[in-house]
Amino acid sequence: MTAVNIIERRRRMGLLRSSLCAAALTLLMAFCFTPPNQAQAAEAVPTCNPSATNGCVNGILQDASKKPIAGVELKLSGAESATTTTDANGNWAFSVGKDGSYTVTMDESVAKEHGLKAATATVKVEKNSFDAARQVVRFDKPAPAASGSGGSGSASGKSGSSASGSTSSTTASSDAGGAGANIGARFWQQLYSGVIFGLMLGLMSVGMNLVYGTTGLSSFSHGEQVTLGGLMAFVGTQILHWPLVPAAIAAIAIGGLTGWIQNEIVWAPLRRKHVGTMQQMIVTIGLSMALQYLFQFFFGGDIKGIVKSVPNSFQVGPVTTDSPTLISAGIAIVAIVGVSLFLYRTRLGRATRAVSDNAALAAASGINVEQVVRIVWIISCAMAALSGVLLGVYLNGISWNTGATLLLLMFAAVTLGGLGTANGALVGSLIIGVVADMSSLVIPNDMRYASALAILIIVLLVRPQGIFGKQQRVG
Amino acid sequence: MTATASAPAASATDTRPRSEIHVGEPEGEPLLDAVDLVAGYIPGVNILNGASLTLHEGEIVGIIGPNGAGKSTLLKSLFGLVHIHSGHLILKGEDITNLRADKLVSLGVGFVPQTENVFPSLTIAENMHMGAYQAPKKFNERFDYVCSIFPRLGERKDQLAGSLSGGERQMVAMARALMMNPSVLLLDEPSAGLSPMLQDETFIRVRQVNKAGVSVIIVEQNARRCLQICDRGYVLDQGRNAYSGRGRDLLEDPKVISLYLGNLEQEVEAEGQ
Amino acid sequence: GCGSSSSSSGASGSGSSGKKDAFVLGGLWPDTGSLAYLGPVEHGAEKLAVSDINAAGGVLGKDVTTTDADTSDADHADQNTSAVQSVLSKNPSFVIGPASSAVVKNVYKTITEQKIPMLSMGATSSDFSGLSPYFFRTVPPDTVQGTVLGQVIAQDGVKNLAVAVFNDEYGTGLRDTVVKTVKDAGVNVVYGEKDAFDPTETNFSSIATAIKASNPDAVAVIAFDQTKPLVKALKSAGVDTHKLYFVDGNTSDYSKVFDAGLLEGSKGTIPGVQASDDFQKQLVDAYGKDIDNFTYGAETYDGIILAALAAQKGGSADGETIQKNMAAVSGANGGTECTSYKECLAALKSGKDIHYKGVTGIGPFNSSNDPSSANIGVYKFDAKNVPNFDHAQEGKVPTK
Amino acid sequence: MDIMTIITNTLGELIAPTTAAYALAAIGLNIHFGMTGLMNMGQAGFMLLGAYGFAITQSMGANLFTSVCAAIVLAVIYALLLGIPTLKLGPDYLAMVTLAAAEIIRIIGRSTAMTKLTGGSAGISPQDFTTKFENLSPLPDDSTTFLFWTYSNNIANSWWLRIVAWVLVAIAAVLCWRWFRSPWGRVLKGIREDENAIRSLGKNVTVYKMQALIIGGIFGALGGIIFVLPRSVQPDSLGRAVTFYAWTILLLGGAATIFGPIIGSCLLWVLLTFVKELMRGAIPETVISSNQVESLGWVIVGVALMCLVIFRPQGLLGDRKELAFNV
Amino acid sequence: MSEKTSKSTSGAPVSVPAKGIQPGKPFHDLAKWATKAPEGEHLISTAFGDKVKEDLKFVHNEPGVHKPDPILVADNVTRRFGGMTAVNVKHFEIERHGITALIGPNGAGKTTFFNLMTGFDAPNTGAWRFDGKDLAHVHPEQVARMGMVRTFQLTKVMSRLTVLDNMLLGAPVQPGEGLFRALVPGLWKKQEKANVEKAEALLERFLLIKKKDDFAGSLSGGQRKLLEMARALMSDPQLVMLDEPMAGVNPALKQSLLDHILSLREEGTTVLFVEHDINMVRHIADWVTVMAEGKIVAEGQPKSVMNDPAVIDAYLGAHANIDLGDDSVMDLKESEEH
Ligand SMILES: Nc1ncnc2c1ncn2[C@@H]1O[C@H](COP(=O)(O)OP(=O)(O)OP(=O)(O)O)[C@@H](O)[C@H]1O
Ligand SMILES: Nc1ncnc2c1ncn2[C@@H]1O[C@H](COP(=O)(O)OP(=O)(O)OP(=O)(O)O)[C@@H](O)[C@H]1O
Ligand SMILES: CC(C)C[C@H](N)C(=O)O
Ligand SMILES: [Mg+2]
Ligand SMILES: [Mg+2]
Repeated sequence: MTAVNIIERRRRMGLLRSSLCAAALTLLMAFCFTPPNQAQAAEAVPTCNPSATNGCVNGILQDASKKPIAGVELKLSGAESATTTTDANGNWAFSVGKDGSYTVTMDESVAKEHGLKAATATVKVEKNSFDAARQVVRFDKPAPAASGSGGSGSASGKSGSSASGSTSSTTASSDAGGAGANIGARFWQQLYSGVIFGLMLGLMSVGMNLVYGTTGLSSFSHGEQVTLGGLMAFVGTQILHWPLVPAAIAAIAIGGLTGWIQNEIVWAPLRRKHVGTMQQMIVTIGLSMALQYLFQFFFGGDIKGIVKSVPNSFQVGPVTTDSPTLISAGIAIVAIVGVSLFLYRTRLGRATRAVSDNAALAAASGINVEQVVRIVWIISCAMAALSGVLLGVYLNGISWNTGATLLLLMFAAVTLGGLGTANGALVGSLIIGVVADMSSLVIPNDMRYASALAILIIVLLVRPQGIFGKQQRVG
Repeated sequence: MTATASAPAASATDTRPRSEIHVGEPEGEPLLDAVDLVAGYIPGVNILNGASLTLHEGEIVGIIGPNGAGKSTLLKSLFGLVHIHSGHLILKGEDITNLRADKLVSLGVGFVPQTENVFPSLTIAENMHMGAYQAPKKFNERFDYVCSIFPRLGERKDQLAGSLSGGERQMVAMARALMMNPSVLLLDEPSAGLSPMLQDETFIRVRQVNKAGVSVIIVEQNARRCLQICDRGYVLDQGRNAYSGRGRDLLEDPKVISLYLGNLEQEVEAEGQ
Repeated sequence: GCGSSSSSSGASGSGSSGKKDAFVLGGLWPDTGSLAYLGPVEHGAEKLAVSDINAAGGVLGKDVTTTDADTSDADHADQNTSAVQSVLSKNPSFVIGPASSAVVKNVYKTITEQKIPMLSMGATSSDFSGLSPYFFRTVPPDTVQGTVLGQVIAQDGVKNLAVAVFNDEYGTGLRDTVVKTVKDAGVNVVYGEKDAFDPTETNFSSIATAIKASNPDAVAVIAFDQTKPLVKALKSAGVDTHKLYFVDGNTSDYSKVFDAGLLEGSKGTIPGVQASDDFQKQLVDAYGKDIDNFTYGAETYDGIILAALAAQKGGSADGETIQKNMAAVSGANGGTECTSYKECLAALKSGKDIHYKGVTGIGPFNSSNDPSSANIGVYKFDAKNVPNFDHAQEGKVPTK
Repeated sequence: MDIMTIITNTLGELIAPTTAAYALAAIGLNIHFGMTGLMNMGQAGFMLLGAYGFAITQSMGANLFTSVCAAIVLAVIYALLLGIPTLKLGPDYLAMVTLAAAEIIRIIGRSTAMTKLTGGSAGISPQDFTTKFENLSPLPDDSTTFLFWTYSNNIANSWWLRIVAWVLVAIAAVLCWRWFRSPWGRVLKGIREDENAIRSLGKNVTVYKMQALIIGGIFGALGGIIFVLPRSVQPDSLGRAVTFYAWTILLLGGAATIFGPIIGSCLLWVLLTFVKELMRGAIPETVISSNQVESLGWVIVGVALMCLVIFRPQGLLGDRKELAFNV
Repeated sequence: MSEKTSKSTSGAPVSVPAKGIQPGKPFHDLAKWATKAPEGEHLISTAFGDKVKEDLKFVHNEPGVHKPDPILVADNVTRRFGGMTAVNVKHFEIERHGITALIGPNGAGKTTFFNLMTGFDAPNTGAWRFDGKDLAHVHPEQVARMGMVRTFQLTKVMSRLTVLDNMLLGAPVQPGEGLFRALVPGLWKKQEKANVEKAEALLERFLLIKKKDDFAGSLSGGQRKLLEMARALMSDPQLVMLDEPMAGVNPALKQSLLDHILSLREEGTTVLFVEHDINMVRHIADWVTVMAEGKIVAEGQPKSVMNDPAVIDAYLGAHANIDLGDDSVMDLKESEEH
């Protein structure tokens, strides 16, 4: 059994409390145990840490497949010299006293046997400098190409004593494939995660679109509603120690409640005063600011995890996933479909669209405009809270500004689909989610949102009213 | 003409006796009684300066007047869409001053605005659904009824109202108000933009509806046609009642003709001779 | 037109020459924004330092007073400058902060131009060596930490390394050093040599997928708080979370965040020696509330003490004097070693040169006003996901 | 905490270069939105381009005039690229496109791939681009106290920068005043109300919109230069939050008014500073910790902003009457 | 309208040889007509009217007929919305200086046709020329600058501009509308004054003068119509296309405005209008074109068209000349329905 396996098993059994790595094991297995005292001459030590008085030449000897090569004798020569033997993990270390050049050599045959490219390496140690106080020598590097200030190895043909047996497994199975191979491996997974993210985004956007569709208001504080949902779920699970489901339900209820309250004390009076949507939009900016920092006030600036554990993932076809993700996606779909049905099939849903078209006429048709808008705010904020919970679980954390950072994507999704259309928000979200997630296959990761936004612009150039928007006639 | 009232009073409260303000008014308690309404859009600027109007059960009352007289404002204030600063409004004995529009709808008042009178991004059918919002069960029956008046609406029921022609919109607007089978109907220029045939049709329908028991207030610039079907008419000028009388009487009143009705028809007829 | 005098000597003027005996400490803290989690420990350190100084008799016989402002993060650039104005308006003798490199870049010119020395406790960007004679820091530049981390990675036998790094001045700078070091040692960098993610990133699944697909033995995570979701995403993508490497931005206690054992075996580096339990306790007491993260507490503390000593030594609490004496009290010219303000003050009063050896264990300031030597602590996560001090590597900080 | 420093700091914001920079950006936005009805949600994009144009050419050694021109040219090019395809979009869609385009500029500017040109996320350090501007100053090298404000004369957040910034603002205001009252401005306002009507009257709407976009963009770019001069060029500090602030400023002051953007900018920053200074001074440490004070400050600012709009929706200088006819 | 014309056109369409008439070629020499009026005399004001009457007298009353001096010629213009063809005009001409009424049932495609002609909508097929210039793919603003100005049926007023400003926007010449010239008031103040004068005169005429400093958004429905029309007239267009200009306008005012329209012609303007008020059509139109279901179904002198049974059936309706107050109407209606 190799040392790695031992470590592995012990970890699983939880026998060792902490610091379980090579160091502890080496202590037991080291041939010569010398405390790292004021070494003047080079010395073989189990582990070496550079200090004011000593530098280190150390390394790990392993073959291309990361199998440690134990029991190989290594010779240090140069300003000082010493000899050591690699331990079960392949670790070896020399503590050296003098600055200068050192060469580490091993038996050529060992190198051959394990498919190492070189058997010697020369490094320069300088006790005082961070980049040269410790030199790590690795013989399993790919080719003798690189050479820099640090320890670089050069192949040489010196002979040495043969090392005692360790099986040879020379083929490098885990060599990093090219980018091309990666794309193949990543394609389905990223498509999948894009879809999932799109669904989450859809859930938020539909709520936002509902408010836009009914009152014409682009709510910049919708992101904070999402954050609120996530944070409330965090309070439930992590502070009150409730199970996730009741915590989520409570979060949604609180979300809906905030929607109701803010409609009563902010939006309804503004509408009564006939304040324009632009002005209301500024109010949402103010609200978003206030809420964000209120969150920071109560929850601090760090990311909060709603659940601590990471669920076990499993493989479905080419895709790795886990059950919470699938359940979240299911909930999102149900919620979005529900809202779409609500909008297109129910009386109240139609009323929301009527109110958005012409509130005065809606009132004249016997629709209680205020009540419709109230319901819309409640649904919208409750959906935001739901999405906050799902998102917090899916993205593994929520912080005071998570919603704000997603706001732009929500806007993009809503616009892409066509402002004020329910299924548009979903389709837009899916497109944004998939493009954002998949684009990192071809462009640098930090630009992936740029590609999603670029898609938005391109689509709008072709269809200025969004994908599902309908063009109005002139005249 | 005997039936016409004197010039409007200066103050917001019309001091003339009731019989002069509402010439030709039938006996009994009015269904809708608007007294000395003062209303406006912007604080400080009143558009209505003491306008009064009564509507009795089973009547058709017409309002005419120059552009900007405040006719639409009067209708809107009756319907709670414009804030009434003073004066009061009584429907079936109940004070409905500044009552919310949707409440009025449930009291059986229907309204067709002059402009922006359809939901452009809803289909025709959905517009009709909105009309029947408070009585969704009766939708099919009412929809068949309005389609009999405006067959085009039935044919095109899935077209967005926003893409309709001007006249078609007007049909939608009228039909929407008829959907809820109101007991009082407020119409603001229902015939504008309709073809002559449909204009006539509309007026006839208004009479039919009225015969079926709906009391109607109708604002019209197509004044002749309108006054032909009205039991009584009011002439509104600068937010005040200028004249009132039975429809026929107003039609023939030379002052009303010269100030408000014009005589294009006669002229054309004269030319045609 | 400016009606008033040019007042290089006026009392209300900037902290230029002229004797001044009241030491006003200006503090620029990340109280809001994405670095807000550093706020508590820094405030604690400030309070602790000030109370230690005042307990020992203050500077030049007077108590130190403080004036603070919140710089927020670089996303709120307007806030950066207005905070600086707020602090400058109170004529500080010395400014401590801001913590992050990006914010330092936004504000240093305004401060140093007024001839007020400033000291950052966290700005590790390697570009800042010798930024201005008035700019000091108690942390070594990232080149140092990067090298050490790189060596740790190489020594662990990692063959294929993926680097998850956020695109920020600090992140990419540190990444470059790490990558260079490990490559020199023969490690393949299979992901992240060019790729970085956005600091505001919330969705890490595609990054985790990409990392998983690149088949690394280990992953170096260079980020701030994004680490929490990122690690979970890595875990769900099937990456081995026992082979992660962290840096100063994220080596902290994750016991409340992750299930036990998730990070066990992973390592991290933080510049500076590990704050002793005792010191941590003092910080918490000074702050008055619990503190989760102790990163840069010691650096803040030492920075303030150094400045106070410099004023004391120069006999005046004005900016120029402090600036001139900073290097001296940090031990650049040798002198009696002392480890607390009280001790150093006594030495100064007796006319000796001093060398303040503080909690951070950094060496005297070098010619670029960087610490001439520093410690990089290497930590190892235990089964509770708490980083435990493993060893420190000490060394000279290279000068430019 | 003494009241005096609170007041000093608060009033300091009144003349701060940042205030001027925002005022310029908001003036640009006023031309876009207040006059023409263009919902430009990407003013920060113009500012960032201006800042890049200025700083990059400066760091390459160009002279000041060239650099300012470069900034303006970049803004014009951007306006053209943005405008030609998108000006026919409806207002809400245009808002989205501009917001997205500005984000794209920022994301690309900060991406590691662009490090050579833009400095990536680290941006461009002040020493690389502010020296020439500072050397141009006729003021003596020192610092000056005027009333209760003391700033260095030439360097960084200086009097010199303040003077230049506010002169620029004044010029912009004068130009706007002329434009607002001219037939040109009337056409723009007409476009704001109903562009098809204007089309039917024979005005080339696209050209007018493009002119407005460019002019407003140029003001934005100049604002961007002023914004970065006292600090450094960092793409993230010119993100969408800046656009939102500019909008807030515009509507606080009153859209379609000449002094609205300026007053709005002063008001917003004064308010912000006042609240935070007051909080720092007034709340004892024992009640809440100091870093919570700062968040609370922002909460109050947010709420104050809401209240301002709620109680004075037309903005400080706006016309209440106009609100009655919201389109 | 003279006795003679009405007589000659009443009854069945008279077939007068139209052989010499070629599309686009003036039938009469305009200069000759203009000189008909003694110099300085008011009589000039009927010159165009008389000329048009003369010209149209000999034109067949049939759809798509060629006219002596057309200003606008459209060929094969079609516009489809989904499955429905809204406009399908084979050939259509508008006589220069004439007042042409375009009538037809609701949804006939009149407004759509306006939109197509003025570039606000693009046809599926077709070509049209204005004053000899091809107009396909020409932008609306260019169309307007060529002298073809339209109004909208659903009014488009600039709500947050004053009524006067709305009018001034209609003025065709204003150097101050240039970006840089705007900065130098000297360059445009004079023109501005002239424009204001003109605008005020028009507002006076349209009874809007009292409202001139109010926001246009505060106008009543009828006032908006008036403003829309007045604004179109600011530019002295060659061809003005009015889409139901009088719907919602008080009858008394309407009557007085008809004279204004008549006088327009004498300033050289050609008028095309859509209207549902038959009296108005009868009163001022020189020529009536009837559209139904997108096609032009009838054309001719007003009298003859109005008496066309097809037109009566589809457009005017059976009650056209009946007093609607009569109970007979109701009975009629009921019997129709049963
Ligand atoms: N939204 C509004 N804000 C301010 N004033 C208005 C508003 N709507 C109408 N007015 C003014 O009120 C007066 C009356 O308008 P109203 O619409 O009632 O007229 P009307 O009699 O219906 O005219 P029309 O026959 O043209 O429809 C007009 O002078 C108009 O300018
Ligand atoms: N954008 C559109 N989409 C679908 N159908 C349309 C659109 N625009 C117009 N239509 C249809 O085309 C037909 C012609 O409309 P148009 O507006 O031209 O009629 P009109 O002759 O002006 O009628 P009215 O007298 O009622 O104004 C109508 O039936 C209308 O519903
Ligand atoms: C607070 C620290 C984590 C900041 C980081 N070292 C930087 O330079 O940005
Ligand atoms: Mg009206
Ligand atoms: Mg029409």
